[in-house]
Amino acid sequence: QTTLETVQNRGELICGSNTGQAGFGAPDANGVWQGFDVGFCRALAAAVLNDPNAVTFVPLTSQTRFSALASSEVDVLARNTTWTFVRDVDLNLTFVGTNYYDGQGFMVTRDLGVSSALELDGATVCIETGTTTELNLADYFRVNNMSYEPVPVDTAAEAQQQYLAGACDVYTTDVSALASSRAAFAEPGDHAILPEVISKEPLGPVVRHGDDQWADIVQWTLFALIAAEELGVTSANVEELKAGSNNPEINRLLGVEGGFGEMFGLDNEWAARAIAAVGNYGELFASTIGDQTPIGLARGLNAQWTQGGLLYAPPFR
Amino acid sequence: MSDTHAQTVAFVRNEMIAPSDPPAREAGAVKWLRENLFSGVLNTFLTVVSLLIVWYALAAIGPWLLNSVWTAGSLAECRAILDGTSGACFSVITDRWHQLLFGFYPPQHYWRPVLALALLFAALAPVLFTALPRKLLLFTAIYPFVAYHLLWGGSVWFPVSVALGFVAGILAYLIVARVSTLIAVFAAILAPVFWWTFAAGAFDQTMSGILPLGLEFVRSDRFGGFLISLIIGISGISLSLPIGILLALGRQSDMVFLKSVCVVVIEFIRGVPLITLLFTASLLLNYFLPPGSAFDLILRVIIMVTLFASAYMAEVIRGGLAALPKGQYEAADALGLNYWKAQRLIIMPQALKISIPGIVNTFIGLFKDTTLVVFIGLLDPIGLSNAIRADTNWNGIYWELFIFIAALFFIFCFGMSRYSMYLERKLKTDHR
Amino acid sequence: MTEIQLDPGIDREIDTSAMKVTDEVAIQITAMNKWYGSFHVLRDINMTVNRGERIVICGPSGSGKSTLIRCINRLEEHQAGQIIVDGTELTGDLKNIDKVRSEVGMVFQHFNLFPHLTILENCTLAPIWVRKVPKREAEETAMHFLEKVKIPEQALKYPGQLSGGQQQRVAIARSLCMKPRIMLFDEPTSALDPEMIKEVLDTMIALAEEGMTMLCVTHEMGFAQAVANRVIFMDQGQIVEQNKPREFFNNPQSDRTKLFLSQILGH
Amino acid sequence: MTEIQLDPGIDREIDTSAMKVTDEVAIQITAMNKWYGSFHVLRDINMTVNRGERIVICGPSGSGKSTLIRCINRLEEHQAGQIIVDGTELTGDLKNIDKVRSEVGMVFQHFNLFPHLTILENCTLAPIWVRKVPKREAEETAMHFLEKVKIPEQALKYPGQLSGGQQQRVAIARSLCMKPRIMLFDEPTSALDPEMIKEVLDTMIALAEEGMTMLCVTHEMGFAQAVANRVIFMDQGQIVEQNKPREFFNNPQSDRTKLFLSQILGH
Amino acid sequence: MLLYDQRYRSITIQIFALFLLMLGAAWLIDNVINNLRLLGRTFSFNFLWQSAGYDINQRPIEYNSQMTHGRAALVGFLNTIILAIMGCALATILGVLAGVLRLSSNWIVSRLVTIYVEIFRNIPTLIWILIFGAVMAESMPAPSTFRGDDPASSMLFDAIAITNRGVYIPAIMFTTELGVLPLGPISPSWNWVLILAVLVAGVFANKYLIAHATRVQNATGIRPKTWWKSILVLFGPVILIFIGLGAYLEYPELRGFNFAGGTHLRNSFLAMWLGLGIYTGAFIAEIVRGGILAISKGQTEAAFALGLQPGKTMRLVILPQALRVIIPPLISQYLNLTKNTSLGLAVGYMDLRSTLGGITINQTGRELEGMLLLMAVYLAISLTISGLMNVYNSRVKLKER
Ligand SMILES: Nc1ncnc2c1ncn2[C@@H]1O[C@H](COP(=O)(O)OP(=O)(O)OP(=O)(O)O)[C@@H](O)[C@H]1O
Ligand SMILES: Nc1ncnc2c1ncn2[C@@H]1O[C@H](COP(=O)(O)OP(=O)(O)OP(=O)(O)O)[C@@H](O)[C@H]1O
Ligand SMILES: [Mg+2]
Ligand SMILES: [Mg+2]
Repeated sequence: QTTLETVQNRGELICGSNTGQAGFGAPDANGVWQGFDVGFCRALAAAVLNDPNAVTFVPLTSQTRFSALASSEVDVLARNTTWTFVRDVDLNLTFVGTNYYDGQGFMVTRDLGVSSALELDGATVCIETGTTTELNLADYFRVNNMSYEPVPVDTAAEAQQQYLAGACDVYTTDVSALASSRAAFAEPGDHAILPEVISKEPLGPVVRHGDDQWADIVQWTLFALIAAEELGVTSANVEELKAGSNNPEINRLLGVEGGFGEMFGLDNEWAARAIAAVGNYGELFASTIGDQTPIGLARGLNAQWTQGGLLYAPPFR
Repeated sequence: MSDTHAQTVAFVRNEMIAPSDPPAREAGAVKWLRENLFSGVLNTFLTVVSLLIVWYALAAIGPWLLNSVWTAGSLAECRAILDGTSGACFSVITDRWHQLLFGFYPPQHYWRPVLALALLFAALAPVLFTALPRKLLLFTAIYPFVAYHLLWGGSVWFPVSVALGFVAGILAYLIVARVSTLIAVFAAILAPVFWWTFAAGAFDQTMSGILPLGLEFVRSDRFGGFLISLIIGISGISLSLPIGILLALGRQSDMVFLKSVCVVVIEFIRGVPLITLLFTASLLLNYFLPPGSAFDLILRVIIMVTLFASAYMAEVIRGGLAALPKGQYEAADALGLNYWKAQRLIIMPQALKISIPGIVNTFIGLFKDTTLVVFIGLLDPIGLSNAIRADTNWNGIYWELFIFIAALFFIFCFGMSRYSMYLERKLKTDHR
Repeated sequence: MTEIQLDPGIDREIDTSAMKVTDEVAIQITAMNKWYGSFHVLRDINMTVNRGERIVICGPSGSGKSTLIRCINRLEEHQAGQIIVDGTELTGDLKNIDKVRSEVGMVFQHFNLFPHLTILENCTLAPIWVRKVPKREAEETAMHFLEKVKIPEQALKYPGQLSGGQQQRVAIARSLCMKPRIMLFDEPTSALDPEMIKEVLDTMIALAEEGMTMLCVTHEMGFAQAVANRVIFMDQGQIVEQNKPREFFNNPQSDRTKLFLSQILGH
Repeated sequence: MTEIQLDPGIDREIDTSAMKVTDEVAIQITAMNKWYGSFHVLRDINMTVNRGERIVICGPSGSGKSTLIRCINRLEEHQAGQIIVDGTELTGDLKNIDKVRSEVGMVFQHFNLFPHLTILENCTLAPIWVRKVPKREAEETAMHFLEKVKIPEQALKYPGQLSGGQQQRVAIARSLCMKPRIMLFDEPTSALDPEMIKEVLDTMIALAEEGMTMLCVTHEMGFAQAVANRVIFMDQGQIVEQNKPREFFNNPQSDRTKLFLSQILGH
Repeated sequence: MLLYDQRYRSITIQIFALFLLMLGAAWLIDNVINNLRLLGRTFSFNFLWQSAGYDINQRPIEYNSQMTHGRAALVGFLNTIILAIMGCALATILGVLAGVLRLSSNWIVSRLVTIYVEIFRNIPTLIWILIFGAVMAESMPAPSTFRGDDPASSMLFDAIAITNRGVYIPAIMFTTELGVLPLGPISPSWNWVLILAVLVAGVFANKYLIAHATRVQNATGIRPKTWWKSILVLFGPVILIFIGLGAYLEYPELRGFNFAGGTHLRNSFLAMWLGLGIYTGAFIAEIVRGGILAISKGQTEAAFALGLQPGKTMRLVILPQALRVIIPPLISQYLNLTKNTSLGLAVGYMDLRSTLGGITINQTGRELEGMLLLMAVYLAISLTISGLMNVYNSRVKLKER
């Protein structure tokens, strides 16, 4: 049985998510999951099942995420997971793309008077354990011949707490998460994110190795959101454009022409539904982590290639 | 004054002396103080030190507690209200207590877990108080299914069809037992297995088709907070009881092989930390099951916790068994009762009664240990406190959550331990 | 040697009318041997008990008396020889064992009542679960036997609330409820205070009067003289001497028996 | 009133040659009062015990007998009056208490042997650590007294392996090893089975024959009659009557005494 | 039929059970093999020899991120052991103290201790660990407050700095280093091996001293005073060695972001140590109290009546008996504490669970192998402890009839 069949029979998508990272994936006060990664899952559910709410979110710690995926507990993992060689090859996972280009950075309090990560020799650093951050950190300090005192912490909330209490000088994690943490602080202005970005952290949805059809669906749902932004398709105008437009690529994307959806076992309106559910990439970004939200992230690397960013969806053709 | 002396041996008291009060320094508050607080240098020193400790503790925590805020909507608001003075911000509790207790369980259905808990006491009553009519045990037997349905909801026919499996087992046993008890045991095991694998699903579906009854379904991922601790703790302890009994019997048996298997199982489980078993549940269990048979994490945790508790339970029950005189076994034998009947009618009722305090203690320990599920991503009270702190409104709050959670656990565990002491005393003065 | 006067502790005439010994064999033990590990407890026991016989077994402590009667209902396993009870040979066969056990009642030194059950439940438990008698009927039988042992009014109490003598009588009633054809007693009075011994002996005598086949390990020589057909003396795991009570007490043959009797009657 | 016949439980002549009462005062208690909380347990006790006297104290349960003799070696503190033992007054002074305790032996109802030590070690512990006697010597003394109480062969066993009577005799030997000049007994036989009572009484009588000063709380009236110089009857914390045993038993003066004696001897 | 004969029944049942067991085991193993194949994984412990890549803050032996996962696991294991030993020591001290004080006649002391015992026993240890972690991190001054001419916080005795990053205490250093003892992965320095050896020798010498005192006492009845000799024998040689090796104290001082020098007791360690120690201490207090209460009042009275002073009564009569009652449950508390060290991750303590069972599993994805190894190690520790307990139990069992 393919994953697609399983999901369709179940009538529900099971999506592995973070145990709680504001902006990316966390339950709100009513227990409804919200966030950027969560939005992607909803788009996927809309595409596959025609119901953006037919998703169960399984909160996974950084320790449990890969085995949960490997053992079919979840259909897809959308939990700010870095795409690395070992994970892709040795753990037999398939990273379908990047929905957020990130990099590891450092946050310090301004009164520390530090303006570069290279001044951090001897500092105490809070890190979340079990992530690539830990390895990057070790490498960075080693390469620059600096010493440091790691304070490993289990969850992001805990790490922030330690950092705010002054139990560590530096908090390091992906810049996006740093920004989202800082946004939640009482005095965001007192904290500075250092300019150095010490690693590449392409974050993206992951599926199991071996089911190419499912991988394609997940992959192209992501591309559909990205392409929609590039082509100017939004949740507001998607219904209208579905009637047909004179841009053949939009037509192919929205299933007016080409019959693409049927090629991988869905109907042709899959992408239209996904876009209708959460908006295009830009809308999703803006509503969850963009600069109008408390998280306040700029598009940066995550702008369309046409805007000088890295987002580049292959052509729908 | 009458001296009774060897030389004037005979003495008779004609008037009895009435009791009098002790000398002043031997009575009242003075004596109490002298004896209990200031008898000797060391004691006086200890008293002073204790008073100092109490004073410092009160001075440190008292104002903070007294000056607490209960109505703010966020930590920032709290700070604004407190305006720089030290004070607790218990508003987080007023804001989120329902999550700490029920997780994300739909609020309009809170009555369901509450009712399930209330019914639990009703179900326990006939077990604990032998004076109650034995018929009530029937309710105890169906309680798990009732509780399941109350908590999770969905079609009533699902728990019913599962329960029918057990009924099938019992029926099969009763019918075949006329021929041979041994075959009957097999029948009792096979019948429910057959029922569950072949008939239960169909039964569930047809009945739901004919008569769609049931409460609204609540998914496992909505469960959290104290509710999840209770579910895991209670199902762990009650499921572990039968397994524990079997392990204890195995360990007591004179069949060398069975005995060593039981010993290995018990010692293995007791030898590794619970957290490794929980990790096994969340990471490894899927390796040991046929491909594609992933199931609910709560269920997996309950299975592991049950195994864990079984080993401890087995040791508790073994203690109860060892306390029974050998004569009870012999009398049962001499009356012609076979092994299982003797166990059921004679040995277990007595051994379990002796073990009740131990069982309660195991339960308290297990209940406290349910907090470890936070490590595998379940939202127990501690997990939820992390989630609450991740919220922008409450980012930075600490003590108030800990105090609330700790108080919940304390009330529950302390109550249980007092109850077990009471039981212990009661059982001691019981006949014989 | 002067005639020994035993105080039978019995203050009424014993009605021997029903105490007939038949020719039917109830228990047949042939060349039976038993070891505990390498310790030879019972050595070459040969013994036949006819239906209706009342046999008293005595002997010094550790001589194997208890072991012998416990072999008869297979509370202990024997390793050589044959034990046939009521036509059923005791081998490993569980069916046979169950059959023998439901025919043979046993009363222990320490009563071994079930403390968590009432007197009545103690008495009905085995009939209901082993004999599959309906509850009502079992209770009637139980009350019948409780009346026989003269404590019907205690039926709803728990064993812990009874005196030792009463408990032992309940134990006897409990055995009788299974309607056994043979009763085994293992020092039924030795854990009792003197006043209570009489109660229990009375009960046992009443049983004898009804013609029950009885094997009784006891040192109550008055009882032996009053009701036994035969007294068996054991020492070091062997049957050393057996005889009619009168002969046995007044004219013991073996030196060991003499020594034993002088000790037991002397004090 | 007819002469009361008490079975002394003693089957030999008692040798009274050494049982001399001297004029020396061993214990002097004057106007002693004791309260437990506000409960007045001992009321105005006056009593003198001469060296060599053997005194039996009896009285109903709760009358303060145990409390009285426990005051004598300061296991309980008295709140008013004076207790002088062997010339040493018992006050809060720890030196005095130690002195008195090493002169006064005490035997308890429940033996209170030290279960983790062998019999011999039980007997040598105090001599070695309190009297600072070399071990060898302490062991010789211990064996001497163990022989006296007739259980030298048990010296290397542990208390748990002995019967009650044997344990109580060890307890007596243990006290004697400290070579006390006064012995206190608090119902030494009341936790024992009848056969064992005799063993212990024998030992106590032997002690009396050697002229030990003894205060004994007991209800063994045979013992009282055989060896006591004086019987003291207590009730409600007071000494109600005292007299020579013969007089005391046959001609009690107070009503309470009469009542008590009728109860204790009646059954 | 075999099942109906007493003699063969048990063998039949057991063979049947064996059969079922093997069937079950085969099923599980088959599943594992299938699953591994489906996931394209192998079962191998090779990852232990790959470079770990992560740093560990508390390193009892030399370690850096370039060393292997196996080495990291070893560091974690040593951290587990350190925590377990320190925790047991703290729990024992607290427990004995609290157990004795709870029996004290002093009303307020016994009440206070009761409150301590009940509060700690009835709240999960994980919460305590988190609370202690929070106390350390939230309520202690930051290192920066020690800075400046008029610092907001200052060091205790100029030697101990209590900060929100842990406690810095002076460390013992030597001017003379004797090199390291080459013992495979754990290579202790000769200095400390020597000191340990002298300490052990001191203990034995003290034993001899006490035995000698007993001999003298046996012969003359007078026990020579030994306490000052004991102190001399126990500590004298060690102090000499320290002097000989040129031991000096290295005080922590503020340097850069943090204190440097001295020994750093990290928050994670302190939270675990205090959390586990105080929590387990409450249980031990109950055990000690129960043990002392179990020794009946009669024993004390009998000893008093024999003229033994309270001190000697305690030493010769009460303690030897109480210990027999106390030690078995005490050891099972030690076992519990040792198993509870696996909660270290909650506050970031790098024990075996956090290294091998946490980061390593996470980085390599070898959860099956890692978990099995982890369980095996804990099992080995537990069995060792309970084995020792059984030996002890059989040795001190009271002889009964
Ligand atoms: N389970 C056993 N294992 C080993 N030896 C046993 C066992 N039971 C009894 N024995 C030994 O077998 C011998 C006979 O025991 P048995 O109880 O039959 O004696 P008895 O004649 O009934 O003595 P008593 O009058 O003391 O009851 C004794 O030496 C006893 O020690
Ligand atoms: N530690 C105590 N605290 C309070 N009251 C006590 C204490 N010990 C004894 N009593 C009370 O003091 C009274 C006298 O007790 P004591 O033990 O001296 O009586 P007794 O004459 O020895 O009685 P028995 O024959 O039962 O041993 C009793 O009423 C008893 O309840
Ligand atoms: Mg016997
Ligand atoms: Mg008394």
